[in-house]
Amino acid sequence: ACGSSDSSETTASDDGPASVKVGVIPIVDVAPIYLGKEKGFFSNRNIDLTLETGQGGAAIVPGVLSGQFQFGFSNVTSLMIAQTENVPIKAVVNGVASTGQPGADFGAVVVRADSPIQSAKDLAGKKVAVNTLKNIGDTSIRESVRKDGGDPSGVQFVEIGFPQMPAALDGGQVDAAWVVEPSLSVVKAKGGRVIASNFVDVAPDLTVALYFTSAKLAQEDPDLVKRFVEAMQESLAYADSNPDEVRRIIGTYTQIDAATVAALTLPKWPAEYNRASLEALARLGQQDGLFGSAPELDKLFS
Amino acid sequence: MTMSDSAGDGTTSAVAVPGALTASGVSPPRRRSGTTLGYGLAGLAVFFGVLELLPRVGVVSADYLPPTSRVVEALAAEVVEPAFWVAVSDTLTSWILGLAIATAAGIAAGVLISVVPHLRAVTASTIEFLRPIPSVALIPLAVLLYGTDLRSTLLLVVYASFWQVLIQVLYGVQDVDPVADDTARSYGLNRWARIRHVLWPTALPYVMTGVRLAAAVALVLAITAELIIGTPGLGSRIAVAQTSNAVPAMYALVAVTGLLGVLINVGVRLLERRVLSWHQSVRGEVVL
Amino acid sequence: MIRVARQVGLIVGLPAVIFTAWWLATADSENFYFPPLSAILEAFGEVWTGRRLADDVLPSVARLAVGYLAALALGVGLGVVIGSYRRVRAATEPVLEFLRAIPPPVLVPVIMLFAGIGDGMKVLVIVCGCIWPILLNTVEGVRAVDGVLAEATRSYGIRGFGRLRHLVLGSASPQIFAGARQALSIGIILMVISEMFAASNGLGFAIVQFQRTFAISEMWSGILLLGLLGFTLSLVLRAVEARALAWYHGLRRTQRSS
Amino acid sequence: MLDVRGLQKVYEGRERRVEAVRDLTFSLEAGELACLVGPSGCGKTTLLKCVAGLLAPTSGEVRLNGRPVDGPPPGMAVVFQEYGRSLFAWMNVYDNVELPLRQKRMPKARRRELVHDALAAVGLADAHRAYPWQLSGGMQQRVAIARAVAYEPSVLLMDEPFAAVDAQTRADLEDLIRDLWHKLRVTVLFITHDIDEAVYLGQRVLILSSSPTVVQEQLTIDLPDERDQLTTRADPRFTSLRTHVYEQIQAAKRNAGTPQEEAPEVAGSDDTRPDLDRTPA
Amino acid sequence: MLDVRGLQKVYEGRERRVEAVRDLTFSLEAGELACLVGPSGCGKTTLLKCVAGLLAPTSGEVRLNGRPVDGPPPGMAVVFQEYGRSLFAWMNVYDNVELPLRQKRMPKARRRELVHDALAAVGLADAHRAYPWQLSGGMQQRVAIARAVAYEPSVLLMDEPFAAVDAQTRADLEDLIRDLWHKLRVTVLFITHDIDEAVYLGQRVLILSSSPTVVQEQLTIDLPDERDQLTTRADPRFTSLRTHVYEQIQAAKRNAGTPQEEAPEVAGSDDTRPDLDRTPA
Ligand SMILES: Nc1ncnc2c1ncn2[C@@H]1O[C@H](COP(=O)(O)OP(=O)(O)OP(=O)(O)O)[C@@H](O)[C@H]1O
Ligand SMILES: Nc1ncnc2c1ncn2[C@@H]1O[C@H](COP(=O)(O)OP(=O)(O)OP(=O)(O)O)[C@@H](O)[C@H]1O
Ligand SMILES: [Mg+2]
Ligand SMILES: [Mg+2]
Repeated sequence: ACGSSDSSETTASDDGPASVKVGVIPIVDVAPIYLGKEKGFFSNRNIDLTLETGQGGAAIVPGVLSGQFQFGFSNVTSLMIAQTENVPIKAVVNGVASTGQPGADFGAVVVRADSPIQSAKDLAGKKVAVNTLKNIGDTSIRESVRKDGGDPSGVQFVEIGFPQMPAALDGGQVDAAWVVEPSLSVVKAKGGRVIASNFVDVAPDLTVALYFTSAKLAQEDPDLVKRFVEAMQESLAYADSNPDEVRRIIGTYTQIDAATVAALTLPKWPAEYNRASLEALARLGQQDGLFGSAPELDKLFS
Repeated sequence: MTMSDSAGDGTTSAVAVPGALTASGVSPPRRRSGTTLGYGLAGLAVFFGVLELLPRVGVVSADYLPPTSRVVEALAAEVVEPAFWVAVSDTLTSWILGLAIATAAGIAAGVLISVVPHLRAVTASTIEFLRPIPSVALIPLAVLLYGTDLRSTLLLVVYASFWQVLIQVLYGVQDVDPVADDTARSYGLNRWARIRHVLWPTALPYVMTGVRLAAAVALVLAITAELIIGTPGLGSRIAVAQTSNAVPAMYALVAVTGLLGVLINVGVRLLERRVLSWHQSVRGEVVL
Repeated sequence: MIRVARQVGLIVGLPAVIFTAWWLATADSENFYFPPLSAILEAFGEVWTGRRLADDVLPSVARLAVGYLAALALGVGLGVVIGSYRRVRAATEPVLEFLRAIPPPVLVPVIMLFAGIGDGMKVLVIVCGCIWPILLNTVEGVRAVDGVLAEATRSYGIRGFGRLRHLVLGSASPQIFAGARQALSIGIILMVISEMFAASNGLGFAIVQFQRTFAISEMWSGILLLGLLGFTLSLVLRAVEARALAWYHGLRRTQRSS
Repeated sequence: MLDVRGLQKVYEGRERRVEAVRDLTFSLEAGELACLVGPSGCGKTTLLKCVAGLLAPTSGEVRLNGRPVDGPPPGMAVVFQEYGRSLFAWMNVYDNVELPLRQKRMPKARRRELVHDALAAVGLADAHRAYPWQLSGGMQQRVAIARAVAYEPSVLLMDEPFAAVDAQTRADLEDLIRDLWHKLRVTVLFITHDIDEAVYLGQRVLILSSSPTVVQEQLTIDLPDERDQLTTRADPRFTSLRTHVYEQIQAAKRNAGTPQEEAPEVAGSDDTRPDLDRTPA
Repeated sequence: MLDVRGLQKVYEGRERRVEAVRDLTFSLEAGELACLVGPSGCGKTTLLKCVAGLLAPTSGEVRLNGRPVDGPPPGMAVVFQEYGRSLFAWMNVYDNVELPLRQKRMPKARRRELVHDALAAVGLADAHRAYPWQLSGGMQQRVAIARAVAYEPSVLLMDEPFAAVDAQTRADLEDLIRDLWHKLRVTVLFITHDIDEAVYLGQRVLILSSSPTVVQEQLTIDLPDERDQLTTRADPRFTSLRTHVYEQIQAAKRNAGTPQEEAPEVAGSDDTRPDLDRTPA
């Protein structure tokens, strides 16, 4: 319906609620926004929220840039890459964070039950599946290896989608895989072993993803952004303190079966992002050559 | 003498008289389409039977490729949901629209390129350059222009299936029999009449193949676009099932896609029977 | 001499116009996803020379070549069988149509179950995509073999392989080439798609990588390269076709010379 | 009316260069019926296509009513030697015959009448709804003739139009053509291999030589205009004319060897005299 | 050797049902040369295809050497009426003629010899490397004949094989066929529209009626075995035989009308006598 509509259109209507489209990926991580919408945290603030699901950055970033979406959901490394490439986007509010508990995070490096690999340092020379190369997965796993006393340069990463990882691990096509929920539960259920919690190894309480908007909207309609941030923060807080509600809402927008939902390790949803963890991640990313230049977090958030 | 014999029984058997026009009473075609259906169903049964067996005998794990029976169960669960039917109709809408646009544009462009002198030589390099550009690489572009609108999907669908029709038309037009074309020209048929009565019927078998190719490509792209961009439809349902590790449900949706493909093909084949009844490929089989 | 110049003119004429228009339209583009053509060309020069050529382009082209040729062999082989026997066609067509309608992004994971994640998988994905135009066209070409010619062949006792080679393939060849041409560009597209899964090098991989890292000029340069690749390969195919179908072009052309 | 001057046609192929006709010059009056005979492969079809504006001559020119022919002139009907391929497989017999009339923007009733009459005249009144490929060879050829007849052309070009029909039908069709010619005063160029037919039909017989092809002789047929299958063919003058044509053609074939020795690379030359001693044994 | 018994063939189409032949019974001795004549569309080609095992009869049967024909028997060569379409457009003349021999697993040198001789015999010694579509109609037809001749068949079926060649060539080819027949003692079934040709060539002439088609007459040609274009055709017996055949065919066509009056809707019937009054004016 919005066609080539401009972001400014949404603000023009002071009388009615601003219609806001948010591009998200239909995974556990975005449960708070679904929950917040249901609880009326957005409509309270005069925001008519629509959630559009895409398969990642290829669809969401251009959508936000062109004003088709007002906000989008993305992992932090991708946002840092965008910043170093001067993509005109701004991070606005926390998305999802690691639990910070080794062995009990929502994402982990796993191996098959019978694998000789016992800990992160054994990954050297092995094939490890990540969902996207040169992104948060390989950077954080390298850190895990490093911290465990191994040689991170020897790890071979291959790109496989999360849903395909259990099969690839089972079939012996990879030696280890970085999986997140719900695939993590699937692997564990088949006897897979967690050998590292890579997010935890990067920083305590690592902020993993953020909601962002276009620089243009941030500049032209700070009020809308502010309302969105407030609504989002309320949603995050609500989600963080109501895991049962979260598990219920996950059942509505995903097709994860009930038993798995009940057993999922939920991530953390603090209302504020963790700046220190982002800096740590930025450093690692730079070390691994993910960025052309050093990411400037201030510019990303200003 | 034989003569009188034949004259004699000509009276009794009007049916046996040469060339008697009879309504297609005994219609062998109908019988044939019945057996065709039978063979087709048998083929599908074997295929799904193999898919049932593969995981059961342990060639692949049933967790990743569930046996047909489980997929059918999941399908049964899907079809009772209204959202499923909304998704099917969304997908079909973008498919039909996209295919119609691509077919019309492909045919028009193909005929134009072959009929206007030199146009073919001038456009050849550009066509060959544009064709291999994958629709998936155009996704950011589509989203940029149209967001998650239907038009985004349409852009990708049309871009991908247009070439299928175009190339077939170009080859089909080339197939015009020079004697037939000379005949048309010598009887003063103007260009439009020649396109309509000579060029088009000759190219039609190729075009039919092009439409069949494009129909599947359009379906594939409609689903892929929904899958990646998230426009509502079967594809986005597949995406959700995929990220949710709901394996049987995902295969159920994929099977729906495949069955749509089968249905589409049946439709095109029926159309072909009608419009190509004169062609060797169709009439050749009538005699068999 | 003049002929060669004319040929070159025909080939580059329209692209030149389009590129000029593109250049002018994007000269001072601010749009992040539509960088100026100058930037794209600059990126092209930087990216697609030297190591990337060997590291990304060559493996891709090698996989494409293997996949395409396999699809050609398989498509023509199956097409002849399916086209020749009505019952085989009736039995197999629904299954093939079923498979044909399954989008590669969902098909690839299934292929991965059987073929792993190596080059074999990628080649298989290419085969699975480009076999269809070849198969369909072969089937239709075989069905359309001229009745009189088929009778002549039968009456001279030409059967089996001789019939296949001299009658069936000969008369279906124009249509087979139409399929081969379609398949070429589809092969390139699937080369890209297959490299979106479990790849660590390749042209498609590089393009996706550029897209993800917001190196948009580089991404466009990759798309340009795909176009160039398609164009070059189509020239090769056209040369093959000009030889193999010389009779056909002669037959179709001679009497149009007025 | 129809002027052919210095016509030469060379087919250039990759491996083969054939001078189909070397130098043809003749002209037809308006309303004349001329027959063309000549050895197989001497370039009759080529000539006909040049006259029809379907083929560009290598040199020389064809003029119709004083205007050079550079495309099919209006009001011309052609019956091709490859009759089977000249019918549209996707149309039934009726539509095949009617199509050129539709182009003429003729009222429907008139078209119907013309098509019916033409098909009846060639003996296919009952085959309207059949497709060409459901017909026998001779029937197909008669459809092609009916199409030309229904068109009411002012110029009629026919390339061995009766090759596939039986003797009796052939005689009937010959009379049909003469009748049509009388009624409409069309200009007819009629290619045939049957010498009797050429003499019976034509006001003039043009005899082409073997390749390199030139007009070997133009013979005026001084038989009375009223012709009849029985009496005309029994006429001694008829017999002497046909003998003359026969001898000319034989001469053409015998002589054909001579010029070829000077240009031995030209293929497609035509010494059709079978060497029986070399027949496979 | 060849027995045709009660042969009936009905073509079933969607809108059209044609009884091409109703009831044919005849037989040929081994090494016999029989000619088949009959009105256009009476079912000659249909009969030939049934004999060749290319078409299954609706009822009745064809036997060759006592064995029922249910597919093309080995050692049989066919020249099709649609000669142009029976040649491989993607092979040059040489390859077209050679292909059936390759199937016979013959040494290369022998094949070469046979192909050369056959092409020379039909007057195409210079056209080896041309493609069929580069040839004139008559030349294409001669390629088809050469292919049959080179094959050295034991049964030769020819469907109007000389329709597209000039009179002189036709005479030469007639002698070629008789020569071949003498040398190899092949069994020949020869369809023609030319009554003189039928009488000149054959030991026997089979005359088919109009449809509904039956064998109207079998005429033994009691001319001496040594035939010659000039003397044989001048023979008074020749003239009386040809007159007889001509009358039979005319009778066949005249009578054909009778059954049709009771079934006026009949298509494909064959009254080819043009009604000149109905000719388009
Ligand atoms: N398309 C072509 N390409 C090359 N050569 C050709 C072509 N068409 C005809 N020829 C050659 O031109 C010559 C004359 O052919 P044409 O068809 O005019 O003969 P014709 O007099 O009609 O013979 P016929 O009586 O056998 O039909 C032949 O030698 C033939 O091989
Ligand atoms: N494939 C077909 N489908 C339907 N009817 C056919 C088919 N082939 C032939 N016929 C019909 O069968 C009858 C006999 O045809 P056939 O070709 O055997 O005649 P013919 O004696 O060879 O005639 P001609 O001398 O004109 O070649 C005709 O009425 C024709 O319309
Ligand atoms: Mg000719
Ligand atoms: Mg016939």
